[in-house]
Amino acid sequence: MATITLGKALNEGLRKAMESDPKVVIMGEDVGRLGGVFRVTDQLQKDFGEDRVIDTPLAESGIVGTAIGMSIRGFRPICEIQFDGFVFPAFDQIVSQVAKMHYRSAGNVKLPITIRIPYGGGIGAVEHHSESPESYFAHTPGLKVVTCSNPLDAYTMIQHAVASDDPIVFFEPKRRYWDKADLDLANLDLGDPADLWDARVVREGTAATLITYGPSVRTCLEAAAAAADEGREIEVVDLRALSPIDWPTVIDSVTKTQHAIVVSEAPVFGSLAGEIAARVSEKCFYSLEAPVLRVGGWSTPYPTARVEEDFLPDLDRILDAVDRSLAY
Amino acid sequence: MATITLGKALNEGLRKAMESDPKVVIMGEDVGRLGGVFRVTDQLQKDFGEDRVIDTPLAESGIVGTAIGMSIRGFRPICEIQFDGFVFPAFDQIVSQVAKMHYRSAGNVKLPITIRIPYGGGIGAVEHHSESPESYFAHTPGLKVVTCSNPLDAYTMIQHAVASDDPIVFFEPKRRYWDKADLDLANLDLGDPADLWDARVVREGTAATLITYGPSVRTCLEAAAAAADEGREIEVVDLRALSPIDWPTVIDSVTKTQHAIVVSEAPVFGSLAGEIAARVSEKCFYSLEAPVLRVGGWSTPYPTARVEEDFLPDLDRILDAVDRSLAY
Amino acid sequence: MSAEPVFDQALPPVQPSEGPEFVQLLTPEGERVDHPDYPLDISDDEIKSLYRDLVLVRRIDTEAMALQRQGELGLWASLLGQEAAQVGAGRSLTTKDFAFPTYREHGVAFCKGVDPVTLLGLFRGTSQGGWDPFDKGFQLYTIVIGSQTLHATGYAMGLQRDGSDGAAMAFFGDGASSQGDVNEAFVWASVFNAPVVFFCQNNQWAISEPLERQTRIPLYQRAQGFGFPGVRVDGNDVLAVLAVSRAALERAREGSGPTLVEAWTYRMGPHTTSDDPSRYRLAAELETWKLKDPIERVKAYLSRSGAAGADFFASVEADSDELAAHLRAGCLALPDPDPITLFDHVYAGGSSLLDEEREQLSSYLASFEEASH
Amino acid sequence: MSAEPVFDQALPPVQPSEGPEFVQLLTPEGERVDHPDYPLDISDDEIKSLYRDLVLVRRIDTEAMALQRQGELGLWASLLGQEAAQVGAGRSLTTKDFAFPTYREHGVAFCKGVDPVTLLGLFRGTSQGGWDPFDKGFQLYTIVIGSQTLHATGYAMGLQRDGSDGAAMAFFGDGASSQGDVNEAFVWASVFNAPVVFFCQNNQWAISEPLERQTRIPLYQRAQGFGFPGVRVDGNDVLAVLAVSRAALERAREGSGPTLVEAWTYRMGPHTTSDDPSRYRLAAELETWKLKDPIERVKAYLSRSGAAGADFFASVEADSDELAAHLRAGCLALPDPDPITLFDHVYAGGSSLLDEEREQLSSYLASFEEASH
Ligand SMILES: Cc1ncc(C[n+]2csc(CCOP(=O)(O)OP(=O)(O)O)c2C)c(N)n1
Ligand SMILES: Cc1ncc(C[n+]2csc(CCOP(=O)(O)OP(=O)(O)O)c2C)c(N)n1
Ligand SMILES: [Mg+2]
Ligand SMILES: [Mg+2]
Repeated sequence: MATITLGKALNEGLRKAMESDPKVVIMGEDVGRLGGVFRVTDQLQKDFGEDRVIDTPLAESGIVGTAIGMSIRGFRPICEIQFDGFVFPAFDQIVSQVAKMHYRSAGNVKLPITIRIPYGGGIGAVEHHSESPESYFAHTPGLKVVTCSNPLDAYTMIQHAVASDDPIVFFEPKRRYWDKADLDLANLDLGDPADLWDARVVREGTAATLITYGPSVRTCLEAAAAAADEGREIEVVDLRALSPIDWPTVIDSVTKTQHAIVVSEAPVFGSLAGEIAARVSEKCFYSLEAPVLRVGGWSTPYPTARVEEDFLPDLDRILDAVDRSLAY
Repeated sequence: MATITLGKALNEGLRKAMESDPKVVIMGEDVGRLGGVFRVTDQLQKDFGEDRVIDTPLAESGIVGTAIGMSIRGFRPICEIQFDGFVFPAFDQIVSQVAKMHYRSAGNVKLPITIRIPYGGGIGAVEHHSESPESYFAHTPGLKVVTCSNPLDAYTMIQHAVASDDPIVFFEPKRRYWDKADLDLANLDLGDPADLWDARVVREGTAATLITYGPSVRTCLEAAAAAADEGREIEVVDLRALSPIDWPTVIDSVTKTQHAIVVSEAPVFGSLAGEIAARVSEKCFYSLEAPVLRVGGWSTPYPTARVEEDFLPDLDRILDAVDRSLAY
Repeated sequence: MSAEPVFDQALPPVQPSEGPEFVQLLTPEGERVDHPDYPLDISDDEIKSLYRDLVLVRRIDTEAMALQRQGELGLWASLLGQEAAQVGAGRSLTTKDFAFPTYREHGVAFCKGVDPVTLLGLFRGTSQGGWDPFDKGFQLYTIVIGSQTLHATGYAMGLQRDGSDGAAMAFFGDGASSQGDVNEAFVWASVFNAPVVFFCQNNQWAISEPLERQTRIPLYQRAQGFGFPGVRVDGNDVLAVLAVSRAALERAREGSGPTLVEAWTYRMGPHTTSDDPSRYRLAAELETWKLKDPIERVKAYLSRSGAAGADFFASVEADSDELAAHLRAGCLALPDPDPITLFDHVYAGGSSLLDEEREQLSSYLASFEEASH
Repeated sequence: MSAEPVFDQALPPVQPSEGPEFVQLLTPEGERVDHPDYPLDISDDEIKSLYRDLVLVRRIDTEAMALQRQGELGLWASLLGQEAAQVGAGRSLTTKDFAFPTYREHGVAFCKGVDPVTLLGLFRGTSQGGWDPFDKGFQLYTIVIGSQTLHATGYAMGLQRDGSDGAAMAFFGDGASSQGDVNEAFVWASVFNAPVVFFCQNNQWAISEPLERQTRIPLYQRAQGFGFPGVRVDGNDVLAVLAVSRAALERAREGSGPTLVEAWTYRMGPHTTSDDPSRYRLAAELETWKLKDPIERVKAYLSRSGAAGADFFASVEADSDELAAHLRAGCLALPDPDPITLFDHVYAGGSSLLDEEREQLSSYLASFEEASH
């Protein structure tokens, strides 16, 4: 047992992935000596060499585009995008090549690429460093999208993602990099690779279901705890996989609680929260006591740091939505 | 009165826009002598010169990026993206610059840019020429997104879009370029610029509401006509504006019909159809007799031409959804 | 504003193809000439087999154009005029090498052993590229301009790590040279000293846009801005293209890094069957290029040198007719995919969402079956 | 696999700064030297005013670093070591010109008349850039690497169409030179012969990555691959930078098109206050660059030449203290935005969606007000 942060858990998971498969390479900006701006690749270049941990020129399209070529050659690249707001120069390679090549080639070309993206706000950063672009990728057939919310998932999910033969966009909850857990990595069972696609009920409850993922999971757990003090048992579902989504887990929960609130940091309009609300509204049509509500970012660009707390869904806005749902 | 195609209506609208404001310029690939691969800019370079109708080097990020610079200098650029699948190299400039500069600059920098994108399938094309990427843009705060479904709207909406001081992504229903209407352009009243944001009930009905836009509007009208033969009056709402959406028009219709089906070509999962279904489910919670259903593309890359008809929502799949809705 | 566009002020014309840096080994008249840097020791038999490929590759194009006009193909991207560039490059590649084509490299595909019928599937709309890239060392066609140059560079980085002495060859056009991706590929290839050859077919046009819309200096000179050599070769001279491509691949193999090869050629046909060149270029231009035809000069050389006689040319014609028949029969026999297969191969590992949607479509389709009973 | 990375085989070191093409007018020792192509006729008074700017600009940096350490700023991107590059470029710009900065051009901002307190707002998180770009001819900071080079090029195309004799100057770094956008900007500027100067501050590092990760030849040579001139100037020599920048702007104004200026300098501080350079570079490197300090050499020249005495230097110090006090007071006085303003300026024309969301937030916030009564 040792106390480990989410960031360090990712680092250990990446190390394991590189040890278990010599074809795994890491590519990105500052991933070498610096170990990444969040130190997620700390020490890996020292231990695996410059051929496997590659400090690339400064161009995201180049990072993903050359990673595609390396996978065609049989490698298993892990691309690090330094911040959420900097994935867009690579969007074309991701959407038109990474997502489509296996389909285009009728399965002949596999692209086992993992694209790591630290995402979300709450760290008081300047523009482009606090965005939640997951909906773009979840809406892109050919990609799979996952995100972790705690050190244990970070450690296991990154390894399953790297081992997957499909391209996976792996979203890391930036402001939770420093969240801690006690883990015994040495004797830890990674579980079935298929677990990567399972949502988890991270807190049981009966009054309502909070459907969430990534950085908002902790916020929702805090909200549920606060609600419990007032005698309300709220269930929290951590989706973990954003594409595809584990619908049975979500629908079972809502069928039970009959109230659902979707929580994420992305601007609500046109986001994945809409997909979730639409699907739940359809599948739980007869059991819902209230419409599915959504709490998230506003439909503005991510605002300047001094007002970000008013942009992000916090404990109060979540509980306010719970109240509105239960008031129906 | 003259019969005019949707493509030609856009061409006439662009001509009017260029005549009425000398700062309007057109930038893109093959927009000059060729008049664009769909001839939407036909003859405009001949009449307005190479300084105002600019054949650019072959790079979409460059087209949008330099258009930004030209707007900072006081011009009003219209960028043509040759096909939906080729907008992605420009995604970064659109999402991180076009969408955010007015906000970043606290309103000091206006970017009156219109980005024209022919979109959608059904023309038997090769890969990347039949996509429906509108959801990516609708989910991007700072952008406004509109789409036309008929020659009249094409002619008026493109002019309102170019005249708008906000950046607008203007989606053109590729396979409807050849749809015709009889219009008297000379004596046509453009109407209020604010009309650009209004949805339209393009067919009245009582049994159910088809909420749709762009190329699917005609398909929905055909479906409604077929249903009418069986004595079912179906209402069709053409959204026209995808961001922001004219909710009152949508909600009034569904409140009346109590049944709603969203129809678009984009892969349904994570698409704007989810936003619409979620919102309608919430606002019409007490009036809906059935869950909001969605008919659209499958969650695959756009398939090869010989099977695209099975990918696209057609009359039968729409009526099938209507039946399922009414069966609740 | 002046009718004369201001940006043309002081804009010099792109350098003509002539000049010392222009590599040519066989003149348009069919005379063998030498070039100090690119000696080519080649037998007449080899030249005859190159001639054969040139003729067959052109025949593929002729036949495909016809099939498109007859409605058997939705589209075709003609290579007419670029046969020498493609056969020269294609024949320079060994089985250790991997080619990354655009959508027009039918000639390279042929040299790499891809059955042209498979190519037709893509343009007929029965597949998005039916061949196995690993089988032939020939990646699928890439339609998004420039993307494949980064793939080729990454593949070359993989070759380095495998200690292989193979090389990657990225094909792209003059228009593509403006794309960010292509220039990023130049940066990567140079910085990592990757064994990749950037083979640019400068066919003078990017759909309706002339070379001047992409560059104001010769394209091969782009390479010097990135720290590796560029060379312009007569793209209608199969011998020169072969020699220059081989040399570039050799450089790559021996660890000397990337080379940019600019094959100076001409797109004699429309951009694709959807295009109408008469809207943007003069017929006269085509006439001058006909004088530089890539096939005629080889035929002239073979005839004049006596290396080949009527029987040889006749046998090539026969092969060509046979290929045409194979193409036509093969094209018409291409099966329409079963609708339900549109769900195949989206993922290697499957997806619960697709399983559900596949089920929806098949039961929906089944409902018609029943209806029709 | 070899411990030695294969891609470093045959990778020549990037050319040293010395050499004929390196423009320098004031040596690190403070001696005036001439350069045939860049004569600079400048009075001692002008040099004194340049010195003053250099000192004030460094003081802005020192003060901002302190404010960040004290928790008054969330972040700061230090320009320490790049004062001459920025003041030289900034002072070369006229009111007709428009500058497109990255996030580090505090010195250019200062020369352009932007109140440094406004810059602090961005790093404090009270705004995303509070100044009016049109007021000063200084665009807002652009954080996404390379984007602004295309904006500058488009702006320059606008200048052409207006018949203006102004020019645009795009600032970017050595790392940025690898971005597709920057190379596309080179293509556009060249093809349209746009009046834009590409001013690259090569400070040797892109966060933790040394120049070798971006290029294997001197960056200024990139330009020749696109058909326009590139020049490397001593970026720590304010006179040379001023002369070279003026010449480049002149070229642009007279319709001769773009120029790439590579200012050879060094980032003496961390990339930003979040960075820890000790993880990736040796202190010794910093020591050698201290000998080339951009301010010391001007001070040495002014003292030795007798152009300036103790009183002058004292007055500059006094101005510097005053500026520091202004910065500190101004920073602490920067108001936190009212939460509801986060909805302002998303659109010029408003949006029904935002009106609705604004209403939601304000009534939600109001609910607490009431609660607290
Ligand atoms: C990113 C992108 N933008 C636009 C297109 C549409 N398009 C297809 S081919 C072409 C011109 C390509 O010219 P060039 O690179 O010279 O190749 P060529 O067709 O002449 O062989 C264009 C603009 C595309 N396929 N991809
Ligand atoms: C597209 C993009 N990718 C990554 C980043 C993160 N980032 C910020 S600065 C920087 C290094 C820039 O180096 P350089 O261009 O040399 O400028 P310098 O910081 O040295 O002035 C990086 C990678 C970014 N801002 N934008
Ligand atoms: Mg071409
Ligand atoms: Mg730098």
